[in-house]
Amino acid sequence: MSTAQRLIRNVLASRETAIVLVILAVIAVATSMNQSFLFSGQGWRDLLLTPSILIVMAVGSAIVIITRNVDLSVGSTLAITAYLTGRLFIDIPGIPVVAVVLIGILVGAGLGLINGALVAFGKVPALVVTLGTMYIYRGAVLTWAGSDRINASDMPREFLRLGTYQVATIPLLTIVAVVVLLAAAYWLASTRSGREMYAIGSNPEAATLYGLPTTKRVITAFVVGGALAGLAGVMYAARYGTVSSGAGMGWELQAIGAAVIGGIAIFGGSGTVWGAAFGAILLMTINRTLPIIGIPDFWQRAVVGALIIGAIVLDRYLAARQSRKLQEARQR
Amino acid sequence: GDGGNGGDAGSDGEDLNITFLPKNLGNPYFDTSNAGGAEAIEEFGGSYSEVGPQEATPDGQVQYINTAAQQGEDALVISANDPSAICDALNEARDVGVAVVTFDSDTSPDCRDLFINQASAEGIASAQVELVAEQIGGEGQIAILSAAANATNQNHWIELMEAELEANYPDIELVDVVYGDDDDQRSFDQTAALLQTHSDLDAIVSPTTVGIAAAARYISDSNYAGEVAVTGLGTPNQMREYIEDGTVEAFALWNPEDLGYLAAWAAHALATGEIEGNEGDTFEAGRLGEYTVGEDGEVLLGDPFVFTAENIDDFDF
Amino acid sequence: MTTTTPAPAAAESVQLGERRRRYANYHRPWWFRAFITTEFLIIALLALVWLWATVSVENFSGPLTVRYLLLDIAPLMMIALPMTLVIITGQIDLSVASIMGLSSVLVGIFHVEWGLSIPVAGALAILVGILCGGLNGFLVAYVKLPSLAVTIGTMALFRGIAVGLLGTTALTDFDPEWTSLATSSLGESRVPAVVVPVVVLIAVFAVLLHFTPFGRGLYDIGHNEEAARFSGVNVARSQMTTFILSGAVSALAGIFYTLRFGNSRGDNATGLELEVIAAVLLGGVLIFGGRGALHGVIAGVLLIGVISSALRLEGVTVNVINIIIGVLLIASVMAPQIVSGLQRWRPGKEKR
Amino acid sequence: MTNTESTPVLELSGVRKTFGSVTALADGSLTVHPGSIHALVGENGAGKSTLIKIVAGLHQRDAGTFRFRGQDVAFSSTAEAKNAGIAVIYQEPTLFPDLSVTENIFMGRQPRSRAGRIDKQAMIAEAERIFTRLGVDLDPRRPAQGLSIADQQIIEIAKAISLDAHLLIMDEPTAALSGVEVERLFAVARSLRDEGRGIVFISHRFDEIFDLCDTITVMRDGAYVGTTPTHQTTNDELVTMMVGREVTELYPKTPAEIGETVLEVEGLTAAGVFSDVSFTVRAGEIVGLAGLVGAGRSEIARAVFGVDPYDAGTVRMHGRSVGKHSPTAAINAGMALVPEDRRQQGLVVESSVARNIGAAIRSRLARLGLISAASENRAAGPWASRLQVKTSALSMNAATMSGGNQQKVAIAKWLATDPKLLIIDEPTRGIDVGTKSEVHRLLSQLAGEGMAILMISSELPEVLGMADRVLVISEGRISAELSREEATAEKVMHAATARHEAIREEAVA
Ligand SMILES: Nc1ncnc2c1ncn2[C@@H]1O[C@H](COP(=O)(O)OP(=O)(O)OP(=O)(O)O)[C@@H](O)[C@H]1O
Ligand SMILES: Nc1ncnc2c1ncn2[C@@H]1O[C@H](COP(=O)(O)OP(=O)(O)OP(=O)(O)O)[C@@H](O)[C@H]1O
Ligand SMILES: [Mg+2]
Ligand SMILES: [Mg+2]
Repeated sequence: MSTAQRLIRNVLASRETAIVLVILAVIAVATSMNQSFLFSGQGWRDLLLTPSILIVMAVGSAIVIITRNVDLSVGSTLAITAYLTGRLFIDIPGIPVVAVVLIGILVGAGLGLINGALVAFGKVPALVVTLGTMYIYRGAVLTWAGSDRINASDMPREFLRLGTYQVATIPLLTIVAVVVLLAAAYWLASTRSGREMYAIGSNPEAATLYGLPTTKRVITAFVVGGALAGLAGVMYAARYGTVSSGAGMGWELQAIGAAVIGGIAIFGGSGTVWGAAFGAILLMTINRTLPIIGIPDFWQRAVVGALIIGAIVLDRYLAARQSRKLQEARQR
Repeated sequence: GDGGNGGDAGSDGEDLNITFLPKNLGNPYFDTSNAGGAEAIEEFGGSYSEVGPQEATPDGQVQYINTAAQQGEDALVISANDPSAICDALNEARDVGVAVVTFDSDTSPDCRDLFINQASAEGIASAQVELVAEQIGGEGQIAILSAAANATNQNHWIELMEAELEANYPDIELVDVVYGDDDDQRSFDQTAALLQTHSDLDAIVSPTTVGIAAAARYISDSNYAGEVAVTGLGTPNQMREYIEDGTVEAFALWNPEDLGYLAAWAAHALATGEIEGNEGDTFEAGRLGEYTVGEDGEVLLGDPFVFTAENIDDFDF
Repeated sequence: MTTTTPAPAAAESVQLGERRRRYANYHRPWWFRAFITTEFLIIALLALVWLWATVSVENFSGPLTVRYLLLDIAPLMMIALPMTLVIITGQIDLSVASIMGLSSVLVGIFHVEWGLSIPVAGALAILVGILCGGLNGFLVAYVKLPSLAVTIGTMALFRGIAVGLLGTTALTDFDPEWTSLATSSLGESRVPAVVVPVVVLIAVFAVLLHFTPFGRGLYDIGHNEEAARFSGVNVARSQMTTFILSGAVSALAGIFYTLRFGNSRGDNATGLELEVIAAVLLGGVLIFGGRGALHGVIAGVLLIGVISSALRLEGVTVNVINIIIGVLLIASVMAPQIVSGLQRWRPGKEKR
Repeated sequence: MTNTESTPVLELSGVRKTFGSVTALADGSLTVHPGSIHALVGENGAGKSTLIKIVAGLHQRDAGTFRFRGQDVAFSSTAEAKNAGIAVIYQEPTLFPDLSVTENIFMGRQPRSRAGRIDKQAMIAEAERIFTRLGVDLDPRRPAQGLSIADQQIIEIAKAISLDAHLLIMDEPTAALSGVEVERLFAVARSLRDEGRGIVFISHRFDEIFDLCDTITVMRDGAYVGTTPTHQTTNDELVTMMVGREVTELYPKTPAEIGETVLEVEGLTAAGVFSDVSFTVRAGEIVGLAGLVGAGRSEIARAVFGVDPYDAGTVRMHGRSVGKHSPTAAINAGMALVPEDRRQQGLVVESSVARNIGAAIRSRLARLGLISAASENRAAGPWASRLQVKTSALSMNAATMSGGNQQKVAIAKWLATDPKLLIIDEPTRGIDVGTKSEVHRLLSQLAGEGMAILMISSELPEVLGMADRVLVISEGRISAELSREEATAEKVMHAATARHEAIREEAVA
């Protein structure tokens, strides 16, 4: 079978394609109910803008999950960097936007490093560590911010404009998200360290026997995940203009949900960041569609839950079929 | 304080412990009102403390009410997240001698001593209706972006506004009421959804400071700027830039600082035994002068105040 | 069934090698087994914190403290019990708080809107709780999906239904008899009546986990599912049972929560699942399954309760309390490493 | 053809390793020359794997000298050892199930084009080259998931070869391989030897050792016993060195009188695994299930015992049919199954000896539904002692025991259920000769007391020596039933392989 054929078949069979189709279907429905959902400048913009922050988070979570870990603290990390962004603008008047973005990313990475180190060196399960740091980071930002809140007026106009700035009708934040996605996808698919992430997630014991730098890779995963959460925090500040200490509560589960819906196996080793990103888009688009098709958006969470369950059940079914095929292949 | 009354209140207010319990922390409106409370307590020389839940839920508040009871505070000044859910806890606290003053959002009368009403519901409702009516020229579609769907005060206002519209503004259609839960991001997304669903909306009225700010911000940098009017209840600091960039013409609010200030003095009056909280009781409220307890133990602060480009710079809260 | 084991009798006949061997029952002295354990560490810590609070926290020794403390931890304690079973089988249930919220909403709707009596409404809510747990259990035990993914999903699903049903409105006018019963005290004491059902639950779960073949089976499943299956443990049914228990108890906790605060809201008890899991792990239960004991878990719950209560009295805000819980949680999972460092080497099997 | 004058590729002497209280290795010594295939033999728990793991950099030695190609070395990680040119095939396959066969081979060493980008094409081509050399046809793009144990071993071997290392270590690589596959592996091993690499080969199968290796080093109780050229020693000498005493002759099946039928299996079928399997086992009788690896014997046993479901057929004990897909039903009917994989199926290795032995009889130990540690200890003690389990206390957990001891615990656990029928799958796989004969003696004793025994084994001598009747399974069907008298190696192999060979011919062609 030629590479071309194989490529085509994979694309058709892939989970990513399936989700894209679902997304298109959702958009179609929404648009048929309300033209402006797609065919108004505003609708088009929101369509692209709304998912961009979650995409960045989901890509981060995906990377961590692929190494058979999980990071529940990203929501809190987002809150910290989002608030930090505001504080920087207030406390250091005239600080360049670029500096703020970099600081946000670095702080996020630092928080991720703490998680990674605890998991890798402490030999403590990620679920527990990040559950702990989720409390700790959130507590930290709550203590720091107290009842203080960053208002749009506290941040320079040009920064806030980034939240809505468009290049050829494409919002800047969306472009940022896409760049992040492309970089992550290349790394995981086509570099040694990227593939080792999958290996470690697929069978940690074997990875150690094999002599892969497990510790280093796991820490890297958490650092990258944290850095992306940090970036998401800055994006959050730019997009919403107001930051309270409660920002990003529950986003960790949205991000993990997006990844799972996108076909990232919760116990690592398989799935792509593309899937995770599409999962994020699907979640957010459905959010915005529900009110339009007349379902009170209170039901959004229920839909998300149903999607996650559906996704993993589907995966199980496909996996079962796959291994049956392989069995038969061997029996002949 | 001023006047002999305030004076000797000060002397026996020395050792009063008063706790402020807002709907939730991180809400600038309550920061302002509680600042007023602190100022008052400063004046009569008690000790002020503020506690509160992160989300505006009744069960969150109960724990703090309990703690206040455990600590044997002299008075608790609270803005209720639910009219009845926190009643048992409040009454338990009153049983151990804590004076309970509600402000901004009331509970049922039988589980607090006094309610400090920021403005008569009628006053607030009509003020907002007038504002929106004149901003959209008396006709068109409007929607309301409220806080939590069971926030007592908000719902009451909305009813009255609906009535007012029915009665005096036949050409204005209230197309939708949505809830942002006093959460900025949610209010922001709700605004987006509103404009999405009702393509020819003319105005959004938000009777909550978080909501109006979020709505104004969304509109200010969307294509709807200038087309869709925003008004309601907001704080000058949050709304200043939108007044300046013209997104918002005018909005209303009482002075939350005075509200907290008055609540604190009321608590003081109860704790010192100066009043029982019965209808007709009168007490001294520092710089605000003398107030009288109305029916159901209500104390009315005054009428709402309208902020516009002309006067907004005189305020900083 | 049979009162004596067949083993010795039958064993007589078979005899490999000549010399008989007697084996010591334990390779560690009793005090080692009793005190060099994670459970004991946590109990000691609890004692210390309690001591510190009584001595140096104003009003902690006051009459109201115990009452509010117990009222606060009651739901935590209830759910921690089945959660212990679930985690010992190597699974996890993140959906408990959502089930609480759902049952809270349903009790509200059944009682306030449909006018059913609390017992009936409660029974129905618990039934739904059982169904929710059943769904989790079915997907985990029979469809063989990872519980982490499943319950992240149902966590959103159940909470979503709860919020969907009531939106952000709250139902509050409950039969006052019942709301006051939820907060009533035993006789003259300050001890809330709710401790009675809680203690009963504790007893039931303790026996179930530590003194029944079912409980033994749970540990085997947590260690090695396949081996358990080979020795006749009904793995699927056991897992199903643990999740159903978890669903039922969560629903019960939801009802108590609703009555105590006299309000039924979709977002009631949001985030409690994490506190429960924190408490259970704090109590020395191994997240990978196979290890843990109920007395440790109870101590874990009490510890969280005492710390929160004491610090609130100290005027420390909830966020600092959260930081402390987080630190404790991480420390507690580090502890077994240290403890088992003291104890014999054991191979690190880490998969679920 | 060892060339002793060249510097040894590997030199270990006086190497010592302890795990907490356990001394895994007291005095390990091993000298391997280039161009030699060196056998390392010893009872279970002799310390072979531990020694290997030290060479591989997985464990660090506590004492002793370790020279590789003349240099003193101390590897702190498997990566270092690998880079130095040491390839290891571990006792259990260690693959990444989600990744493709190719990636499994090249993980961490993928050929890269510019910009650190992995060159997938080159990688796949290389994999195909190795597979042709090994004479296997495997799709290099397929995931490792679902490969048979044999195929998994092949990948491990491909991995090791692709490293083109100076020293290749194979820890019981043949344990799960079929005859043909073993031959292929040996061919590769020989060609590597001729390229002048050093090879260490660990196995419990003497026939293989004498067939392949030129030098043999024997270990006992973690210590070095001796090294001899293969052609200067004999089977029995080795056994004596390993065990330290004369081993009572293997396979001592004492004829027992055959009683009434205990197990009746009729038309048992599970799509794709086995079909229409019918046989009986009578009291006091040992029935052997022979066949090639992958023939489906374990599956049949598992189905009979109710661990796996089956599509058609019936299973009867003492004439009463046994509920399908329920081990509990089987146990209550008086069946016991000692499975093929001790660590994964036979025992809960993380829990104590007492709990393991009590595991299958809990409902009987329970009074009024309640069970206690005391009752478990009471039940476990006698059985542990009858089987001479080597442990300090019943609370020790099975994880650190050597293969042989674990097998004893597994058997004790099932004898404790007082079964009428004992199904035992690969009773002596990976078990040293000493323990082996103990197990065999035990089995015939049990038969002598009228227990019905169904024994699955891949070792022909074992089957022929122990079984009163031999059932040969080939590709999921019973291809022959032979009485003790008629059963000969030739007949069994013929029945087991006939159709296989046919298929392999065309596969190779
Ligand atoms: N990680 C460990 N911790 C504690 N004891 C261990 C460990 N690994 C091995 N042992 C013990 O060291 C001894 C040697 O084990 P090893 O696996 O080297 O034996 P072996 O010769 O490979 O046996 P087999 O032929 O069954 O593979 C055994 O008694 C075993 O119980
Ligand atoms: N690791 C595996 N994964 C999937 N299927 C397998 C695996 N090993 C064997 N099989 C399949 O299961 C069936 C029986 O294999 P199994 O190894 O149990 O047979 P066996 O006769 O018991 O061989 P053994 O000597 O290993 O016990 C065969 O169809 C084989 O292809
Ligand atoms: Mg070994
Ligand atoms: Mg087998």
